[in-house]
Amino acid sequence: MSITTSEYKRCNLVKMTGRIDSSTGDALMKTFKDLQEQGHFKLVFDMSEIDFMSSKGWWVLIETQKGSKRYNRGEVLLANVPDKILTSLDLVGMSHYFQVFDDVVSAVGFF
Amino acid sequence: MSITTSEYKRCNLVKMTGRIDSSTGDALMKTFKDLQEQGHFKLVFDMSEIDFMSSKGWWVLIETQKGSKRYNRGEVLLANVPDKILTSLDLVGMSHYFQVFDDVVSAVGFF
Amino acid sequence: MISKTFPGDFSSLGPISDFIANAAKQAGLDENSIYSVQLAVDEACTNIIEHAYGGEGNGEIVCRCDSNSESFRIELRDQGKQFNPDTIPVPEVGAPLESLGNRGAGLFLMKKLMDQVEFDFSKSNETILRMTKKK
Amino acid sequence: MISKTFPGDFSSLGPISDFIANAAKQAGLDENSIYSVQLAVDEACTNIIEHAYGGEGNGEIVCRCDSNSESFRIELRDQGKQFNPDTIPVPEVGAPLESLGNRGAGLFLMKKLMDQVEFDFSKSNETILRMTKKK
Ligand SMILES: Nc1ncnc2c1ncn2[C@@H]1O[C@H](COP(=O)(O)OP(=O)(O)O)[C@@H](O)[C@H]1O
Ligand SMILES: Nc1ncnc2c1ncn2[C@@H]1O[C@H](COP(=O)(O)OP(=O)(O)O)[C@@H](O)[C@H]1O
Repeated sequence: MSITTSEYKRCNLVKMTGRIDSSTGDALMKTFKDLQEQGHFKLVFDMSEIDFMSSKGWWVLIETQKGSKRYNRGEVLLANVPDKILTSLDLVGMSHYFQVFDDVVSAVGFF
Repeated sequence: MSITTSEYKRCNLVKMTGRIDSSTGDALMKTFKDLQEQGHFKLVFDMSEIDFMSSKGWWVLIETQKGSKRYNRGEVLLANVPDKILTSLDLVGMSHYFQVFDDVVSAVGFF
Repeated sequence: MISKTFPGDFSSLGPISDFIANAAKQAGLDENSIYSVQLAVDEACTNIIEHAYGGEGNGEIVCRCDSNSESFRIELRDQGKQFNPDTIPVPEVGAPLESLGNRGAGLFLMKKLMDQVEFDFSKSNETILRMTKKK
Repeated sequence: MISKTFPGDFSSLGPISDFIANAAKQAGLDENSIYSVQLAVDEACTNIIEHAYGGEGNGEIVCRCDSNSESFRIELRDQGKQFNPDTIPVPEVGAPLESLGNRGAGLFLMKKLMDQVEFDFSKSNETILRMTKKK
């Protein structure tokens, strides 16, 4: 598991590798929270190297999305969501809350 | 040889593959000119799949950079410049006129 | 039949997932079904640790896998607190973002992902969760 | 010694580049040197087509490669207009962007990239350009 963040002019990119579950989800939540506390609400989450995401992961993303969208100050965009994760997000109507991009460039270029 | 363009919120991305020489340089020039005529002056040129660039290519880039920087309306950024091309750009002081980024995301994220 | 016991810690979730994925692969499930099973088991084990055991380090989880020509079956056993699944409300799908709580999809998801989900509380000191995925 | 004749068209630049790269590789040049040679030859051939022949379709370019233990040598022959290289100004390096012309680095670059660059105008109907790259 690793979490990398990169800062761009208009957004910040977070990339995590490995599993997002109850064991690793808090580290991701902390990363997002720290960014938001520093005033970064336009966020891109690169999921290209996530191979598993439980509902713990969704709540982290939902929580972050709430924080970002409040006062219209930003948004969380998802990039490179693996198919099987996208399917499971759809199962519970989760994908409804996020714009999903095919690649990081498109997501960063959206802001 | 192929030239692909993508439009993002704050910039346009141009990606070319293969050689940039006197045989292919005009097509690239036309691509940049067309973009600039449509008012797009913030440009990222992805060189990840360029395997050769002669001085013809540099003049295309210089010409485009001039058009973009005029009236401070934009800039051409280079991304993924292969090492040997970067070395040859340095030989004639060409790299002096361009900001070079390690990847497209950083370049798009710069605008 | 293959069985393995894991400590009831969140750090077991990865190893449990691998164990289940291997068994499901051996049983001939396709990639999507394997992922569904992994996800259902992850949710179930997280609930055991959080709700049945009330936290990490309070017990074990026994995982048992089995398959026949028609289906792949999983049994998860814990010695934690029992509960009544019928009283658990179904999460609202499609609610506005602001009104979303911050949890409560595990049971719902397990049922969505698996063909059968059944809690056995017949022994007072052990809960057995049985889940089946059709091939 | 290996030699090949190409039509004096810009579409020959790719094939010439491949031809040269192969020969240079065979001669044992490293990757960077091969690229330098390719670049110098590309600039030279572009000049032949543009300046010596005054455009595409007006003649041929003969490429000859040769090597010994110390160096890799290229000869390019054309039947176009001759010129005096000594009268060609060196391009200004580091000038402000706006004042840059939009050409004129080919000769300069060939000299930078190769260890020796020599035009032979001794025959009135043929120009021979000899370039050498040390191993
Ligand atoms: N294995 C279990 N043991 C005890 N209680 C459970 C168990 N699984 C679920 N529950 C109860 O059901 C509720 C809903 O569970 P779930 O849908 O997984 O959402 P969450 O775990 O996020 O609350 C839990 O809050 C808990 O009260
Ligand atoms: N092979 C050639 N035959 C005739 N004239 C040449 C040749 N090569 C170069 N020249 C002359 O030298 C000038 C400078 O050449 P060069 O440095 O390659 O820049 P460019 O070709 O972009 O003008 C050319 O404009 C041309 O007048």
